[in-house]
Amino acid sequence: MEYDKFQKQMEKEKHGDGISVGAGLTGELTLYSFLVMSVLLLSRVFSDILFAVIGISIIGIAISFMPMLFKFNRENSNHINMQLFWVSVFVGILSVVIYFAK
Amino acid sequence: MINYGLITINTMFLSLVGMLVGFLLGITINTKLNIWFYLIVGVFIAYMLGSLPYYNFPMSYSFILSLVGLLFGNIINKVFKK
Amino acid sequence: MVKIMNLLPLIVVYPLIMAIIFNYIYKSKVIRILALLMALSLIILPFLGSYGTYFFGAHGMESGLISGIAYIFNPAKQIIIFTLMLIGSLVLITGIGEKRVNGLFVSLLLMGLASVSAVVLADDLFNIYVFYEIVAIVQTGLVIASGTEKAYKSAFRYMIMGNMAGSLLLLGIAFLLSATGTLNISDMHNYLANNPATPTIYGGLLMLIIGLCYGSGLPPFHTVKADIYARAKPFVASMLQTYSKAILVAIMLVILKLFGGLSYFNTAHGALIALSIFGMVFGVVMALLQSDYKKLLSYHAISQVGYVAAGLAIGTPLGIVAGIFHAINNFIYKSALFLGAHIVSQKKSSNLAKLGGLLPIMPTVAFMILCAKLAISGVPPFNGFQSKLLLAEAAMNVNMPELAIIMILVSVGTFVSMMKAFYLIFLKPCSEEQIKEYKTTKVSKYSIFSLAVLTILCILLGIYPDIVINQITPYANEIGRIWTL
Amino acid sequence: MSYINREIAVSLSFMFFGAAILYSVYNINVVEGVNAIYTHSYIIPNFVTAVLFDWRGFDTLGECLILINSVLVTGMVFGRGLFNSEFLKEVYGNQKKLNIDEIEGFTPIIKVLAIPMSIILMILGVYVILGGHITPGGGFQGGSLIAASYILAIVSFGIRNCPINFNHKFLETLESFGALIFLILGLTGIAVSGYYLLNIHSLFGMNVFPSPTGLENAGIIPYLNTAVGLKVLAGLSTITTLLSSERVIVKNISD
Repeated sequence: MEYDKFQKQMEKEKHGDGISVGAGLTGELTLYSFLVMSVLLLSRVFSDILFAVIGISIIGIAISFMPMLFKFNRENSNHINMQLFWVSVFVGILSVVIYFAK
Repeated sequence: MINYGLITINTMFLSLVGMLVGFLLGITINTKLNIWFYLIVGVFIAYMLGSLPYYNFPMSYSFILSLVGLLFGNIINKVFKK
Repeated sequence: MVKIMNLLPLIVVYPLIMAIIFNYIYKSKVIRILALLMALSLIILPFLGSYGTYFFGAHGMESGLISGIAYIFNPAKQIIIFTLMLIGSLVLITGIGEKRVNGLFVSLLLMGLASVSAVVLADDLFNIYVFYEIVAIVQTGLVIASGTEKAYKSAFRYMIMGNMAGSLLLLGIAFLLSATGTLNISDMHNYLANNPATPTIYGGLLMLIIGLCYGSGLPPFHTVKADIYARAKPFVASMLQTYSKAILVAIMLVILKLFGGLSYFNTAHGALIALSIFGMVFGVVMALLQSDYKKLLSYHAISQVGYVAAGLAIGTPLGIVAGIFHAINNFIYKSALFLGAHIVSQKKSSNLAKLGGLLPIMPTVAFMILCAKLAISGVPPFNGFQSKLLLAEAAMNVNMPELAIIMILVSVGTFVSMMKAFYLIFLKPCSEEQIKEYKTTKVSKYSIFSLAVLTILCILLGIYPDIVINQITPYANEIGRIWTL
Repeated sequence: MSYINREIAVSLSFMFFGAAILYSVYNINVVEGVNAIYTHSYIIPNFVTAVLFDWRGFDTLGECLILINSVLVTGMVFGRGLFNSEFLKEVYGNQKKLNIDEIEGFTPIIKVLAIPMSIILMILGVYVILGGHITPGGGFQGGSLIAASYILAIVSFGIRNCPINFNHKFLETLESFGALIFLILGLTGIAVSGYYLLNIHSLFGMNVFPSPTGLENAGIIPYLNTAVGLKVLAGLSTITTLLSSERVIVKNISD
């Protein structure tokens, strides 16, 4: 991920001034370190080597996709179909977690 | 069976409340209502409904009195309009 | 001994009666004066009740079960409701300064306050549901009150989601009722603790969590919630976010009280912690991307919901203290920020690109907004620092350093976006005409007064956090359970 | 392209969610619990009303307030009490009279039948409200019946020539009045004994609601029923008026 590319992307969304780009980069890094931390936490909770390996590979894949921020932004948009999609995925995952996970 | 005390404050209070509510609704009705028609139909329906349990009337007095209240309210409405 | 009458229900009933009266007189000329009086009288309400359990209609214990509706009142709930009422009255005072203030707005606001207090107080699931629905409708109404097209759209979206989540919550309560035979939360907990789990109980738990997410704006409902905060008038948004957070605290405590310590709660417990982390991170990342001040603040509201939820979801006594304390701090500084946004948007607009150079025009307001911004980022000596410290401590105590690290990272993100907003509003150089334009527009004194009160509270709680913490601790000890990972 | 994946994800998650709910519903095993208390202590003949207005009267109050709130918010959607009505002005202001208000209504046959039917329906509604504590029925049902009679009249005559003239002020008064009766009857409970919404049977040696033998425990329940009935009728009728007429919006945005 390069700063210039990132700035161009931000320019497209109409906040290309220096401080906004800085904020965007902070967001990107927050997202990434959140991913790392949650993988760490999960692998520690389930105390599983395999899980840790999978987690590390997920982190690797995430690096290659690196400006995740814009995709993330799109998924969190206010379109009702996006919202309904995530709500329905959420209820599915939650029911699996509560009913079937041990 | 003694019919003693069939019409007392205890038995008629519910119907009186109904009359009040009917009156409240009646003053909002603008058209002229044919009083005899409604009374006859009302008595018939009240007879078919029967009285409420615990109220040993031959017919539903609360229905009739609500209707009377409504018709009265309608008359009052007409009088005040003119 | 003189028996003092327990006036606890007045906390709920008095605002409701006044709400109906305000709706009836909605365009009268005295509405401003009445609203001011109402705002002053709201603050007395939390001190009317006496502690303990209160039974509605005198239906207390019968054959071992509580037969009617019960309220539980204790110092922790008292201080939550006091803060709620304080914010409510400050928002009312701010609203008086609006040009087109009317009885309907006051009425909806009071209904919301009463219902949120009822949700906080109630020890009865169905009662919680009823008032939860009222809050959902009230929030829709308060958003529509701003009258723009976007407000209509976002309120409509919120309502669609509300239909789904509300009916699922009702279904969940029905499940729990059928499985335990009671609606009272204490009785239900006794039953759940002494009987084996059935799938019906799992269903109830699932639905309660969905209802919680909708009511408080945790993911996946965060976009809808942030949207309604952003589309409402900013001072109304400060009320809306207060409602959401109070509901979060209330329902989270209900879930902990019902299921805390049960073996099958573990996975749901993990899910709750995960949801709160998602809330924190998603909120702050979205906030960093915004170019509209109101939208930025609303995503921060979501992020702070995540903090509160994390504290409560940890579920140890310390975590619950930290969560409730953070919620109270959050009521205060977030409302201050939204009121600041109200003042800023009165000056020009809330679009960050169009603003700039406001510092010389209103230095006092800028200072107060800066205080609130530092408080939300967790800088000492403001109140946000105290509660974030407690939160991190609670996360470390359950052996979850990762959670603490995420909290700190999110704090950093908060600080960055807050400073970005501060720079773009107050420090960025601007043209001469704009400064002239600033000087002609007037800001209402009422909103500056409310902002000042909240800023003073921020500093006060930052220096003496014990005022609040001592009140909460007994209740937290009662509900919390000690565990480590 | 990615829609396919999303559809699969949604269908999977709904499958899990649906399976979870069905699993729960299938395993419902009702515990009697507090229900036994409700059915074994006699207050009034209609146990449902006893639960609604006596044991859990406060919940019913909340439900009424949900209705009131919905009516307030519906009013707000149509321009009442907005901070800024420019959007509504844009939508409704320029439009040259697409007037729904002037639609004449249905054929004469329906018009002839509609008035007697709505009058009878109205009285039936009053009867259902009054019998709420004895027979199946009550405030909600009766109020909806009366509102239905109003809707019948509006549908057959159009809002301008409607014979039942529930004007806005009347409905508003009725609704506020109904809710206030409920709230204040609850307060009398506090005044008498310290408990909100206590079912007071007798005050100063007089029965609160005079009723025949066997119903002495009715107390304030019939009053609460009437209050709820008035409120429901007013609320539903207000919503109908708002939805069937442009006049309200035009009036609201004009000032």
